[in-house]
Amino acid sequence: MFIQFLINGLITGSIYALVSLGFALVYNTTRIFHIAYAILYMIAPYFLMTFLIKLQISPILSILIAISLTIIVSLATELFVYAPLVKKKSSPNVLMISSIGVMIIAINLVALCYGNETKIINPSLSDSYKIGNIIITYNQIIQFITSSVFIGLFMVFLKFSKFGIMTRAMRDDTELCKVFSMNVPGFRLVLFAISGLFAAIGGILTAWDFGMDPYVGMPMLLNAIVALIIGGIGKFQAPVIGGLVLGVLQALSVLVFSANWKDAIAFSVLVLFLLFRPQGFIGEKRRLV
Amino acid sequence: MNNTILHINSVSKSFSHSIKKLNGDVSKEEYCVLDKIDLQVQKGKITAIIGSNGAGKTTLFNIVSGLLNTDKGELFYTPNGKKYNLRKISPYKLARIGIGRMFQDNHIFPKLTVMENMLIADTDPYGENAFTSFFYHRKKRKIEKERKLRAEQIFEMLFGKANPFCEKQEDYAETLSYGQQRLLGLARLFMGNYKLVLLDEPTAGVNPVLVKKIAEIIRKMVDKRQMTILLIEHNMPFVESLADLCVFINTGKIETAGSVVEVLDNPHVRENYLGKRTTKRNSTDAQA
Amino acid sequence: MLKLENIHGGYRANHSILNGVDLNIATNETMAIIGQNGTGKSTLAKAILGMLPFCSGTITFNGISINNKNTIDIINKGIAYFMQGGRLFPHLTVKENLVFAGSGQNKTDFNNSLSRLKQHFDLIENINKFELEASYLSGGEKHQLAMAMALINNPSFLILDEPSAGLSPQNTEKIYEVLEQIKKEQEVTILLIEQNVDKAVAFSNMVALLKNGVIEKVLDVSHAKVYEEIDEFYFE
Amino acid sequence: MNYVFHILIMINIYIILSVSTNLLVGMANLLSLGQAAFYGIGAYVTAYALIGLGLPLLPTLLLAMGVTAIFSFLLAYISLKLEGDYFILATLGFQIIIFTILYNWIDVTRGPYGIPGIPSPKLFGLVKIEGITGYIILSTILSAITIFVFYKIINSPFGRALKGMRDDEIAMISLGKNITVLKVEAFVLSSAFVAIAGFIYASYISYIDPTSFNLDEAIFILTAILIGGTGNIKGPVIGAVFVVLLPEILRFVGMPDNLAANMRMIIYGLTLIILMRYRPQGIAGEYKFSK
Repeated sequence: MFIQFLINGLITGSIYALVSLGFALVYNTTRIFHIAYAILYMIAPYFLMTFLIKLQISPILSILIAISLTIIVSLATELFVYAPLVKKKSSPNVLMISSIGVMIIAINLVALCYGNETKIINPSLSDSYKIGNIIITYNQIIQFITSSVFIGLFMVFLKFSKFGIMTRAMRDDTELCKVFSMNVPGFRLVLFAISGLFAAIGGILTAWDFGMDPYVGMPMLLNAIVALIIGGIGKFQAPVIGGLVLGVLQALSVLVFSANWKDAIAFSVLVLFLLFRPQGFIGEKRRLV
Repeated sequence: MNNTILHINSVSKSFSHSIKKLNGDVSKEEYCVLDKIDLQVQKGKITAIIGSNGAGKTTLFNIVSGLLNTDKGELFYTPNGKKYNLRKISPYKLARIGIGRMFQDNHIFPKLTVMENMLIADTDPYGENAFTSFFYHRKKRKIEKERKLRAEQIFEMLFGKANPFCEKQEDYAETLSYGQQRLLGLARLFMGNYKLVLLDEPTAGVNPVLVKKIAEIIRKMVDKRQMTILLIEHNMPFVESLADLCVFINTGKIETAGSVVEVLDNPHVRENYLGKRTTKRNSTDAQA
Repeated sequence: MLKLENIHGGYRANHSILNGVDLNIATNETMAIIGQNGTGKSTLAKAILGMLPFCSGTITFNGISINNKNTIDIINKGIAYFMQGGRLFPHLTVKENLVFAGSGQNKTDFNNSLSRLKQHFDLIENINKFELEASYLSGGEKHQLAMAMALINNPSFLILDEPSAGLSPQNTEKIYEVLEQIKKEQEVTILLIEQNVDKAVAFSNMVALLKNGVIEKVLDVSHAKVYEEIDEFYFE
Repeated sequence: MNYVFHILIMINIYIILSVSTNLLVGMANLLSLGQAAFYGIGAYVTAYALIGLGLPLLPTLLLAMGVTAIFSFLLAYISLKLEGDYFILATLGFQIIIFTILYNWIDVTRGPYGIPGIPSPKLFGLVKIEGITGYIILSTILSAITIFVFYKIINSPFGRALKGMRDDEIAMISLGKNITVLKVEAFVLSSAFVAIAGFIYASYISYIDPTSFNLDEAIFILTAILIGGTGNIKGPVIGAVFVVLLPEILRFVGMPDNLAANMRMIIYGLTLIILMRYRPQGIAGEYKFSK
């Protein structure tokens, strides 16, 4: 029983990690508290449903189109909402409030078009494998492999490619990046595209299993933020560690309490971290003055 | 010794960061910002601290005003017989026992009016809690009126009868020019009951006319309010004309201290701060 | 090479730090700017690079007007900038810092520049340190790395903002030695911002005295009375 | 007529919410996402006091304010050490935790079933506040008191100190002000008055359930005052009127109800984005979130 929950936790955690990584990519480099990120996660499966079920396009193609459209939404948020505010040197709070505005609009647009109720993309029950007395579904395997592959690829690129150096340089010092003639506004678009990609994959993987409604984004975003903070803000490995820890913690808490208390537990952990270890597992302490 | 208002006894401060040596061994490198600073600030005198960028002058100010902790050493403040251990007093209480500070940047409140900037500077916080917002109307009004009168008197004393500050007292402080904001920051220090005032580069970035005005104001602080002034300054003529005592800090140590003329003419100070002119001049002459 | 005419500017709308700077820097000349804190030395550097929020006046570089241009476009004309305090990317390794700084070059050019810099900076030659995160370096090494990053693109124009600030005397000597050698090896115009008059005079041909956002005097270093003039400037 | 009165009562409730939240957001620059939790605590305490204890009006109101103040003191104690985004996250966490407790601790809160049949309170044990007329009088009096109190606060030396702290904390410390105490006072005061809104809501609707006090509601309160503007009294009042009236206007122009609910949220969202871009101080506020 314990091991079953542990494995379930790790699989959920891998999705948290992927989604959290997308958030961290934007937050660590641009310092935008990107609440509108929640809607990317929510909107991707709706795009998929439109092409797959309404327009009867092949699954692979539908997934590709859905992901591309989500990336376009992400880019539009940066181009039409954030970039002009950054140019005006608005304060971080103004950016965050605008982000809330984007989120409100998108959630209600989706609710207008598709309705408030839960939609199912894949009605059939997933096959499952039994190893000893542990059950793993086919979907869970797909989830774990897909998120691991994307996280792994990202980490490799981050460490060894020019893109990785640029990302980490921008996290350290954006002004200095400009001094070495890096096109910062252009590179931000790349970052927003990748973060949109991660949110879309996370959203589709989860919705394939459980379905979606217009409000699934916010709880996921909250988990992603908690994962980021308990991992440690500023490091790109942090959301991965934080996501897995959070996933396991929540799964085990289901064992002790009940599933309803998941969010409260996540945030109690967050508050404990904020109080006693604000730099998270692997982050660095910030110095005041 | 009775004349000393601030005792800084062998205060040290260092920041450390880890260094990786070959093969991954990590050690700590201590970067010493202040190294056993000893300074006795004389009551009623103007003491100037000079030294190049990064020598630790502002760090010393941050330590005296409680924004930074010390690693070692003691700080005592003795305004009138009473002895306060500054390491044990939280920063906000310093103003209440008479230590004032003006920062390098102006640090005025841009969204408060000129007059509000003065009123808020009263170190007596009467009326500044939520409870008194509802009650004690009469006393509050009286105190506010009294504060305002005091502020107007200060403006008049510093800037004469028809001054721009009284005229603009209902405008946001951000509408003042940079120089005027600096003057307002200085005028604000008259609102409290300060015995010791720390001024961090009062003349940085202002024009010569204002420099003269600032010197005048600092004089008034000493003459009319018996304040003791400790100031960081790069403007040498300003230091020469104003200060009584001078301290030269180099790489975290006090290297020379004494009267202004003594310190400024000290060849060692010249060499390490502005450049060694005498020896250098000889060499260029030789070349020519 | 660089011509500044009537530059006004600052970080906020109602506070201008530069009040009409006029300055001419000829090709292959080293111009030092000295002056007290807050007179606008670093602000002037930022104005040249288009990094100042409020700035007016004309700046021409090699005959082309560069005011109101993007920082990137200005940098790409062959200008390098050593920022105050030796700013670098603390979480990138020494190698990555250099790769990032030299990302405009192709591989062979980059390797050439790197081997050239190896002769000057023992830090880069030290293989053990090449893969270390920059935050693990000592203060002097960080300055070396920042300087190497400024030099890696073979700039024709170099802006150095207090290369010696916060360094021990030996490290200061080292940095200036390297700069002297670079000057000998290649054609480079330098704008040096320096507080230490000695260093400034020893290193440059021209010295500009900045006060209250205005250039008060430009002195030729070979002029016999340069120290008297500077003295007068500092002590009125 | 009842329809108009109902809207007026809702406007009064939101005026109380936004005027008291303004003290945090607009005066002390503490962007709190936990206001709906305090609103909820106020409402639940009211429900228990009226059903379980059968208290009259004033004791109920004071109890609701007191309990909420204690909660807010705890949150303030935890979160005020944190800065910027971290502070927002702490309030967000508090909001989620309180909601989860209200929703899941069924033995005490009846969870999603809510608490029905909350009786009307009695004033001094004599007059029963009843019917829509009773509530319009009660809510108007309470919102007038709230506006009066916060007007006084904003224009007192305390308000000036809060504004000073918003501008420059370091300077405040150097002038001898204890900014931690200032922040805690602002926090406790703001949430205690938010509880008044909870009190009116619980006793007027006579049924409460956790979904009225979730994160969406917290964002909605924030939206109200950001649209109206922060830093003074005018802004939050206008914001409250705007967010309550907009759906009615939409209904009036003939938008079908199933669309109107989403349309009004879209309009709020658009308004927020446009205001933040061109007028960050909102319709009638003073504070621009610039630091």
